[in-house]
Amino acid sequence: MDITYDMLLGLVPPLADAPHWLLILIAAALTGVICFTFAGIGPIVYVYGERKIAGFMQDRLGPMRVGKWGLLQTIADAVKLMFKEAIFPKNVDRKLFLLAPFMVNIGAFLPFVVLPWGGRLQPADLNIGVFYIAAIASISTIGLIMAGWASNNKYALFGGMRAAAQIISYEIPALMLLLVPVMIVGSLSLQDIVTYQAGGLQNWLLFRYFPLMPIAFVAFFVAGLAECNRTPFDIPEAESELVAGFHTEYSGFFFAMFMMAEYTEMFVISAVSSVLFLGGYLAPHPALQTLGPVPLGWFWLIVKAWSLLFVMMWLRWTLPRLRVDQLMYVAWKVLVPIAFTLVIVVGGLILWPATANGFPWDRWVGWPLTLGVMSFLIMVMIRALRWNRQRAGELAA
Amino acid sequence: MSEVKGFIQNKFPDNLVFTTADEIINWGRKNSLWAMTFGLACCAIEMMAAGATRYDWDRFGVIPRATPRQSDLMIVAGTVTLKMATRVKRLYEQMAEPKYVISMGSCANNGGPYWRHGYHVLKGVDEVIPVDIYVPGCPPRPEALLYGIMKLQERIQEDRVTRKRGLTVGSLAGATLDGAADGAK
Amino acid sequence: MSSTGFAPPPGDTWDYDALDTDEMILQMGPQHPATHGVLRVELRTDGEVVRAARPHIGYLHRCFEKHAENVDYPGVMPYADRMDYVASMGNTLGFALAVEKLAGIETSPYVNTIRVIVAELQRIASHCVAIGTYAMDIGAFTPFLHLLRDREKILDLFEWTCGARLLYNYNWVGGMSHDLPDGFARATRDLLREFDAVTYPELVDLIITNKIFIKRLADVGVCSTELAISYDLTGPNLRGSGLARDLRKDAPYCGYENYDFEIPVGDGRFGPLGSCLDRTWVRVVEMQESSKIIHQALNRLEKMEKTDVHETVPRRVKPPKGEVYCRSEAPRGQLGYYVVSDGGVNPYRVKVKSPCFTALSVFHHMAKGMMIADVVALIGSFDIVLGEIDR
Amino acid sequence: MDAKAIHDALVGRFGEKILSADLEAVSPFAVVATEAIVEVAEFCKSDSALAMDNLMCLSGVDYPKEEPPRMEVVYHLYSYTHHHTFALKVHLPRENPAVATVERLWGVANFHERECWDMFGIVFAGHSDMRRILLPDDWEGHPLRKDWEDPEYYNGMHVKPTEQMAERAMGGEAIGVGPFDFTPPNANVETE
Repeated sequence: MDITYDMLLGLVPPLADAPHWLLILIAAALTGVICFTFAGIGPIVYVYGERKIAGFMQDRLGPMRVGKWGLLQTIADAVKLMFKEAIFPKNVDRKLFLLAPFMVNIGAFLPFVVLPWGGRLQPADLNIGVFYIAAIASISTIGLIMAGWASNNKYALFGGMRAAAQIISYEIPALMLLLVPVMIVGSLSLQDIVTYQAGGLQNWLLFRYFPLMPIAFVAFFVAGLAECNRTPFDIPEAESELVAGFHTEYSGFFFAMFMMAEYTEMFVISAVSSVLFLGGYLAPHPALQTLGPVPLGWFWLIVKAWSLLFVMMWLRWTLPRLRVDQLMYVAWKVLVPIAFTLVIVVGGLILWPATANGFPWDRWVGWPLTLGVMSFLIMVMIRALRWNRQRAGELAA
Repeated sequence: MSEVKGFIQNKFPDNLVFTTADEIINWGRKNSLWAMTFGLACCAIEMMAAGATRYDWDRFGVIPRATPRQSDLMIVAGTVTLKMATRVKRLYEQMAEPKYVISMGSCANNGGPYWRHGYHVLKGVDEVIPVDIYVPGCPPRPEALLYGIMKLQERIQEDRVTRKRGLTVGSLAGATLDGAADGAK
Repeated sequence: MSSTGFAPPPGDTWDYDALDTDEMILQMGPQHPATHGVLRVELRTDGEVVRAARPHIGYLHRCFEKHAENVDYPGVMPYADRMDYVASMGNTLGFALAVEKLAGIETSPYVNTIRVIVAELQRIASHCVAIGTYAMDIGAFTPFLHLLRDREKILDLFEWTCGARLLYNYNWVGGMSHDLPDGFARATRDLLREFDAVTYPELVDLIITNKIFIKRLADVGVCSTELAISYDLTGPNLRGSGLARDLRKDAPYCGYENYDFEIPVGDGRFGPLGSCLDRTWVRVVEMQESSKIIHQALNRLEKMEKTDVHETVPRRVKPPKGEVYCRSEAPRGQLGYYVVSDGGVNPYRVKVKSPCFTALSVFHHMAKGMMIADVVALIGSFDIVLGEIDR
Repeated sequence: MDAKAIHDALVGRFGEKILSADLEAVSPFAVVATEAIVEVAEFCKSDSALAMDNLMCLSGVDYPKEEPPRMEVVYHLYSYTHHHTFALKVHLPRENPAVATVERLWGVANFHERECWDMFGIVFAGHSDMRRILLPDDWEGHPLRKDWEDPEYYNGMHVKPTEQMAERAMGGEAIGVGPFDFTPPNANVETE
């Protein structure tokens, strides 16, 4: 925000003697507009990406006919949804029914205020950044329950209740796991967390305390999945059971807002986890941080966030869905114990001077091993794909 | 874009594109037809095959949606029996306004092989809801269904959106049950 | 209640105002993504737990038995095709066997072998759809499309043989409509090699040994053997409960006795015996048995002398006065035809005992106390097709 | 045990309640007196020699043209242990036929009997949930009886093919594909 403040002063000098609060207001409005247009465009890309990835995984093409490679598909969807009739069923609770999509969108869009895209490229560097994100995430839950209750439809009611149960019971491990990086860095502000991880790949928090932090990262990612209702935790809008869960009665543009909120929330969760564990806008090697005069911070954050997004979409099209009580079991019996033990163990390790900032073997063992595991996974996938193709080809011959 | 004749014809450099609101809205509606998963009988299996890997209808922007609220294309795939006809009518009325109907298979077109002795079979779904596209065949091949969807897209493209309410292609909401019955006589 | 004054059953009261506060009646209506067609299930739920369930069928009742009385014998074949539209070879084979038994027609071993090949190919294709839609009900969408892709190859073979993709009218009374095209054996062998090498292992480790899939199905919808027999569950549903009964072994028809294959039986590997997973497991292993049978049948076909498939097809099918009940092993279970003939050209009465119809009758018994997600899993595990239930 | 042995066991046990039998038919059967059907069925199921623990199929058949016009209910039984099958028949009058239910012996009879009631109007006394199973609840008449006439309308929809559709189809004229002219009834009313 201070960038836009200086830019404003630079461009319009007579504003300098205007009252201070007016300047702040205009600068904040400017940053808000830039930030939310970028956040709003995101779902257009993600919906197209998801349908193309789903097509690739299911051996089919995905949208092809609309733009060059179906690129305009989501724009066509948006145009259609804009002009679609938004039905208000008769005995629906009008006020709640109307308010629910906005609450869900608020919960999805506000975390962008705190996301750091670069050294000073951050809408507002709140010193309680992580706490702010945790608070905002629970607003969308209220929106889901409101949608479920207001649309006066049994399936929507089930969807709403399931959403309430799932998101609340997954927020607890998520918050605990947020604590772990905050404890190591010692500050809640996202900017400090990122700068703490400066200095190349091996300083990223993911590779500190070797066996513990990868577990914390995976657990946080799973809790984040449950937070934004993605498979295998998508029981609030389980197509095969609850028809369409909490947004059964929504049509036209309100449904578009629910979809936009879901995809934005996916981006927010992956961006936050990449800021906390993968060193937000930091390049793997300091040399790659800027390309000549142009700072590449935002590029690295997008690369990390979109790779996590790809993993989310990958999970959606492969894993079946968990039942409600199994879901609760995973939340309370698996994630919460992991989160608590991690907080206690990492807390202890920090206090003990010898391991103040990481196990001694982190530097040599930590990050190579994790990278090794990740590249092994990707290599296995590619080999399986090639083996499958080659096998089919040889048999067809 | 179809040839636009008018006073602004070629008075501006080429990088300026003119189009009418109808074109954009119809282009949007045409390319994102969300079909309602409404499989009744054998044609439902062919509809699934049309959605599956070989005859992928996602290329045309068709996603199967489960609720009538969010879908704008109802593919009546299979035999509509009298017990099911009231449900078909209610589902059609629950759909949001620009709604289109493809009657897939000869059972939905006019009762099909069950036309002569089927005491419980509705003789054609157009007795209950107005139908835009009839796809013949028992069951029609997935290519036939895709051809039907492309034909529907052409009809949507040449439709004029800004006409009076109730007369555009997708909004024949006026056809009530008895209206339809004597309509067909 | 009905005109003959039968009082409603005391147990399940179904009027709305008798519900106490927190129970509610949920209609999993005729248009529901998980009901495999048009089945309406009325659930009385208390929160997520189902107190009582009542299936309503008849939304696809297409009056097959009335058509069978007004159409001549060969004319009934297309209607029999459309009953179980996912495995139509099994229906027409059943009806053809029944009428041949009534009319005393003996088909040549060449025709019998073709019938076995085509029936087993149809069994693989039908199980592909069954397991695919079942995986989609549980939430995994991709295996459904992979299995449909592999099924398309089998449909190509059928299209090459008898011209149709889904409803074939290929089994006639006393013979077949077309002979196998000459490249058929080689194409089927290619298909089966790829099926055994790539599709089957991929199917097993993508679905059956998938941890979440096992967790969702292992101890759900357990059906004991006595319940299965009393409610006449047949086919994979019965074999899932541990009873190794298969008509291809007990009462072999069409020359099944000279192929060696085992009958897969549910063995409660991941949980109690007779659960949803066992039934699905039996279907998966059965696909491999079918490919074994087809291999042997193809070898037999080559060594056998080629007879004309229309040889024993009578010009006018007029079986003598009398009745027959004949059963055959369709992919969904034991399909029975009770054909009564009065010596005329049209059958006097044809009653079809459909395996899914009886499988659904046990539904209200097992759905008590389940959660809604399990009710969906239970419907999927019985692999019901509404065309066959409502006839 | 073949059909002859089963028939002898039944006659031995019930004597004159087993009216007649046709053992040379393709599917051998025995006709049982209407009031004795439940005991005979009970015996078939519980007796160790017969052990018919599976009711394969229960079907109704309508014989209006036989000399005493009758309606039949045919029970096809099967034994999983002895692998033999047998059929029992019951003759019923054609006006309000009624027979006792065998639902307590085989659970599957519940659905079969409801279908028999739906299609033929045969009432099964003591059945736990006697409702129509295939046809809608407000359907009059029982379609599979030989004297069944298609109704003209069923709540506003044609049941018999409409004359207009019939002669267009029979007349060979190409039925125009495409939507009928569905001007909504209120089209000519000038709104706003």
